[in-house]
Amino acid sequence: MSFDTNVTLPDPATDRGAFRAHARKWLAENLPSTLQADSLDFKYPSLDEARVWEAAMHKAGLWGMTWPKEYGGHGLTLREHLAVNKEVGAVLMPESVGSIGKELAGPVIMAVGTEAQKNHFLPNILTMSHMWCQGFSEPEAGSDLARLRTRAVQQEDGSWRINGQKIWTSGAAKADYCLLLTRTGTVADKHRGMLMFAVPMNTPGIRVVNIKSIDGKDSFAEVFFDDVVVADDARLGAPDEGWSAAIRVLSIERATNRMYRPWRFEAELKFLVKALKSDPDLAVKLEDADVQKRIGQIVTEIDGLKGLIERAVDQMMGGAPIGARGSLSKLSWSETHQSFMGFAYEMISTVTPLNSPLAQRAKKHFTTAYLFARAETIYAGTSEVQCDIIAQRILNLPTELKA
Amino acid sequence: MSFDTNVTLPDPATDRGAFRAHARKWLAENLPSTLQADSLDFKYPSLDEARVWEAAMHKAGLWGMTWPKEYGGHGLTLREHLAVNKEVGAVLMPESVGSIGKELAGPVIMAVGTEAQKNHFLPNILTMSHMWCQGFSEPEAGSDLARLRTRAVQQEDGSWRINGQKIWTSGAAKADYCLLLTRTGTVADKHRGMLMFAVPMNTPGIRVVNIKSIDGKDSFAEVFFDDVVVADDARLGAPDEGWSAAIRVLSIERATNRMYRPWRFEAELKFLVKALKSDPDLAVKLEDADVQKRIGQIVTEIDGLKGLIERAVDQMMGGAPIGARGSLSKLSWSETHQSFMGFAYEMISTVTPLNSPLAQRAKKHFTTAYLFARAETIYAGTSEVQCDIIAQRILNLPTELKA
Amino acid sequence: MSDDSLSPEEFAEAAGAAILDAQSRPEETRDVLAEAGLFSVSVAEDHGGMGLGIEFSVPVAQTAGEKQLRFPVVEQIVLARAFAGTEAGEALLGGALTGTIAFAGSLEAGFAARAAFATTADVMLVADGDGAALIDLGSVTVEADATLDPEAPSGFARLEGAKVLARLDAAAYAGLKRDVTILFAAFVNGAAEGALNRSADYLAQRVQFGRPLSAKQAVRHHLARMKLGTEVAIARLRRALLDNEFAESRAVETALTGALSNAVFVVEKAIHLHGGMGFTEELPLHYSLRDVRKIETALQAGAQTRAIGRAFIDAA
Amino acid sequence: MSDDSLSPEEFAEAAGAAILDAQSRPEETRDVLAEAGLFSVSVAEDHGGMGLGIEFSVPVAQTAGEKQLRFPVVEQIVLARAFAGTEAGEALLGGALTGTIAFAGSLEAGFAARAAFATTADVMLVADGDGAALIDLGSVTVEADATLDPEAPSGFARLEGAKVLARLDAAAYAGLKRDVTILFAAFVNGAAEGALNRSADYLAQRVQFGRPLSAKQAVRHHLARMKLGTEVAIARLRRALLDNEFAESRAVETALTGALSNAVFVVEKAIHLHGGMGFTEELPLHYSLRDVRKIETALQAGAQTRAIGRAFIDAA
Repeated sequence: MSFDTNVTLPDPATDRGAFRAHARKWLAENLPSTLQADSLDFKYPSLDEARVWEAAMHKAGLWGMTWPKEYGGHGLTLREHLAVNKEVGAVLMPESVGSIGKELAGPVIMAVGTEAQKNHFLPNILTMSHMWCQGFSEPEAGSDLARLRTRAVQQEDGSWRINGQKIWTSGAAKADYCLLLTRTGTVADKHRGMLMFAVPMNTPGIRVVNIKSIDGKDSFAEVFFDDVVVADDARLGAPDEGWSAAIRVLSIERATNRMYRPWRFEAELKFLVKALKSDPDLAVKLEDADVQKRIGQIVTEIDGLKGLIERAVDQMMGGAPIGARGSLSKLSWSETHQSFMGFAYEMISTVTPLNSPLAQRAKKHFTTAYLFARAETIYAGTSEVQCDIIAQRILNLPTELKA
Repeated sequence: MSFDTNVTLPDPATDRGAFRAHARKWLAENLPSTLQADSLDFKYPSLDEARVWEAAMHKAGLWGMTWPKEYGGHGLTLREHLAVNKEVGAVLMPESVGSIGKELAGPVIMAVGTEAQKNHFLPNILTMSHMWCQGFSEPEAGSDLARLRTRAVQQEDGSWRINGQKIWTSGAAKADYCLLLTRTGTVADKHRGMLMFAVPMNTPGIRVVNIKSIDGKDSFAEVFFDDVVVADDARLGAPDEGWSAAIRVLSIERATNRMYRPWRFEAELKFLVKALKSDPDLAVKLEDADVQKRIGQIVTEIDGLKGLIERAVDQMMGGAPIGARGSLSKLSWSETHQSFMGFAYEMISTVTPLNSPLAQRAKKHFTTAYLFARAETIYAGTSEVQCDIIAQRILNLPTELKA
Repeated sequence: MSDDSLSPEEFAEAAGAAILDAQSRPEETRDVLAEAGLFSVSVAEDHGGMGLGIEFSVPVAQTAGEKQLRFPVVEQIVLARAFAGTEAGEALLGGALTGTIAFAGSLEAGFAARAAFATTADVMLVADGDGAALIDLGSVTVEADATLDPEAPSGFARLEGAKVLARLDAAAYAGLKRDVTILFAAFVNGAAEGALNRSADYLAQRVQFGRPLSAKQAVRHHLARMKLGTEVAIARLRRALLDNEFAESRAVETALTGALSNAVFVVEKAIHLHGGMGFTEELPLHYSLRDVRKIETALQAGAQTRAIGRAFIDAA
Repeated sequence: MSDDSLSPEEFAEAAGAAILDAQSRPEETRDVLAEAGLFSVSVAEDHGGMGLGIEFSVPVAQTAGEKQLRFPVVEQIVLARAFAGTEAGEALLGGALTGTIAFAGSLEAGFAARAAFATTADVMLVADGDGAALIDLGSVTVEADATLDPEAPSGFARLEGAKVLARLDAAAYAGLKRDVTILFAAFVNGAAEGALNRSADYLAQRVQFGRPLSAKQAVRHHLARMKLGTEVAIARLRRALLDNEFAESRAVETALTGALSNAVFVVEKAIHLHGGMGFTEELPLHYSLRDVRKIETALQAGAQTRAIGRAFIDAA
């Protein structure tokens, strides 16, 4: 695969639509049909293919829009980020394999890293030279970080010795670095003494065990750290400080990552309808009132998600803190999409055998997506956690009597 | 109004269907069209009309099936009670105005009353000579009985002086007696020292203030007790004892009262469909897939409710304790009916003006029923209370770590 | 919007003050609202208005919904705007007449129905060919359809002999319908927000087992979902009123259907969360329930949702 | 049922023991189940069965669902019953053959589809006119439709040259379909019950902030609703199998559609409640999800629900 990366980015200041138009045009000209889930040519890309494709996207101005130019970014604003995401969402390309780097490790390093760390890590994330994985969750901790057990102890020479176990670590087997959350004290310290590291995955003592998910993929892994020793320059920020800064970054990330979702959902809905139209036995179902209404509801829900995201971008552009509002989008998109995938699966499964190749492609896509969507209300904070956050931090509902 | 009450009840032992057939026949021959909500003649009955009708039902064997003959009942079993209820449900007659007496006060008196109290109160309940209201809830207590403040203090002559305030007391203005829950100690005693009384509503010191509900009716009232003095023979059971016995009775009642509900819901669904069929502009909507599916779901839900109730009767007939299973039916019927009434209201409201008289009748019925149904997930324990009970007493979910 | 010197928040505040004032003097509602300029925001400057887009009337409608104003404020605003420059328009703008809109029927069909406050309004817009006609309600007999809302019944009228005061052509009528869609979406979003806030306040004060009910996770999660739905509905409407990157305007239909389904959910749940209190006539939540349900049937939310789906299917 | 000397609980226990045994020896599943008599309960005594009604196979199917038995046990039971007295029936009863049923296609249409375990079964029932034919799967080529369930794919077959082993007339086929409806309802009720119980156990053990997750009201309420739905589904099926007061039998369709919609809800929610664990292939909840979804599409639950509604409308 090779792509046109000899691109001059338009200046968004002169024409509000230029950046979005650029993204649309570049994708139309460069996205291969093998990377489009609604194409009969679709083939899940290898890791290398995905890296090449994402690196090209970055060069073409479709990744790293808001990162400073000095670290390989394009030095633009969230508005361009959003404009690009609308076009990225409009095509059914695979999810990014570099998102932990680009949406998690990168922003954290930008916030708490040393200049040397920024120079080393940030450009390599955008060029897809470094793959990252996330080491936050632990088997016994869940969303209760006070129960985190992975421990980092500083040695006399300044290096750190790390012991512990992480779980739900997506892409651990193919990662170059792990964004690792540890504690420097004991579990009794609860939230104090949290410390993050950029741990090279080839460090001795690290063992990765893949976990198969219900959609049949190696979606995540357990990662064991047995006397893993890293130099002090692998540390990201000071104890406590780093973690609290990271928490702020992460709340922004929760509100801004994968902004393309509602536009992607819309593209999936188009794919579903086209697939249903392509098979006469399925096409008749599009005449049914319940199907038309359900599609109308999904369109309505998608518009709401778009509204949430566009408003959040406008607010952040205006300097307003994002606070806990990421919980609104997380809860909303996950439940919208999970329920949409249930509907899509049911629609595409009502007839068998399917004679239209497009319907067959859609059946594969939506069956896998239906299974995968089971995870959407779980990862990145369950729906219950999001509701707790909304009640606590947005509605400020009291749990105790006022004095 | 006069009704055929010169009835010989069939012996259910000889023919399982005889009792149900009797109820069906008697209702077909005696229920006036003015008491049928799906009749163009329907007119909400006056209190006197309702009393005459319910007294006739009792004489015809359609109330008091399980009460002993010595207290005016028919000395039969829950199975006949259920059979009658199926037929009572199949016609859209108004809800009983004597249900607090028949389904609450009566069973409590049967369980904890003295022989004199039983002889005095029970027959008068069935003949509709005494109307009862329920004085349990208080403004500050809700479902938290530990906060109950209405206090009964025994005086030197053995009589009791009662002070306090009750709320949500349905039919207080027309009641002859109040089944009143009080405490003999202080609020600090919490659940100890609870005592029930049968208080004549004409006792000096009782003041009733009606509360209008959102369906425009005087559905309930606040009742104030200011130095109300009653004789000791108004006491139902001993302190504590009486209340815990009553709790047991009430849990059975919760599982067995208004058993006719799913059959009534089915009759309402028939009424709705007939009304929709009667107006050409509405009738076309019955061709829509979403409407057909929704009706199919409601039929399915109704069958489930029937199943719950029939199983509970079989279990109780077999001597099994009913435990907390009344919470399953309460949660199920209230949410089924509330959602059904939302659908019915929406269906009947889609077209205006309605030219068919039956559709106009249905619009009145279902609009009021929709509003009234808002209360169904609230009274007799909210849906949340029922979920708490199911989690606690049926699923036995632990709230603490096991030692 | 945000670039203008007057912010939506300021409009909401001014509208809120005027509505509270009107509610304290129910007999003078129309005058108070007119005097406060609530009907004039989106009327052209040449015709005595403030000359702002319909989006500047959104905070007015939303505040009216939140404060449960019992006056056809949405109808009055869009009619004053559509008939600006006519005698009727001037009377609507200045509060000399009250206007309503019949959402069913037409001059040709000979009847008009689903007109809010028609028994007390002076003029009513009714479909007429592919446009619409403003008729003098003094020229027809209005019957109340009080089934859902005895205090504020919908109106039904036979139109024989109706006196037409003014007309809208097809384009103007389509513009008015878009305005109606936007402002009713705002009104029901306000109703949802009001119901949510009332519930949150009530449950923070109501004590059970020594703690406020708002400490219970089930209650908190209900309120969180009400908040989510309302935030989504408000953001959806806000977005519908903004052009996209290519300066193209957006469709507004989902803003209304989404607002309505959320408002029904939120107001019903608010009544539930108030317990017995919620079911009393004294607690005014049921006004919002009736209002939202009336708008839902008047604007045929179910049919609109289906049409949105059908349009998507056709375009895919 | 309860008057008989053998109680359903005893059947459930026996079935449970046999299924656990079979799961410990997956290669011998069919033999173990046959030896335990699981296929014989509802087969006539004259033909080597226990001569009991289909309701006595309900606990067997329910237990199979609860224990996630990966074998076409419902198909085997109803085929053994329907073909009792034939050579094929004897082989099915005794475990010499595995049977499946194609829920789409027909001999006339020339294909059969939606047949569970068809790639490993020996015989398959397929519609034939208004009856059905049992065909030898050795005489056709079965393709796996592994989209939803790679481990236990549905089967698709072109039927040219299919060898017919036995036939059912219209009445017998209708009887078999009723049996299938009943036993699949029982199977998915079992799947729901199993998922619920696994969730309750897991959440009672899983600790967060010093207490089990089952202490959280949101979790408790989810489980309470899963319990409610499952109890209703079980009671609905139980009722469908009992005559009414007038000794009339009841329709069984809602027992299946109700069981399926509950089971989808419960199993999906169970996965959610298990958090990341629920999404792993290791935790076997997804088997139930696939099974329930396969039965839902094979028996066209949506179309059946619509048909139930249409029948009610026609009869009203």
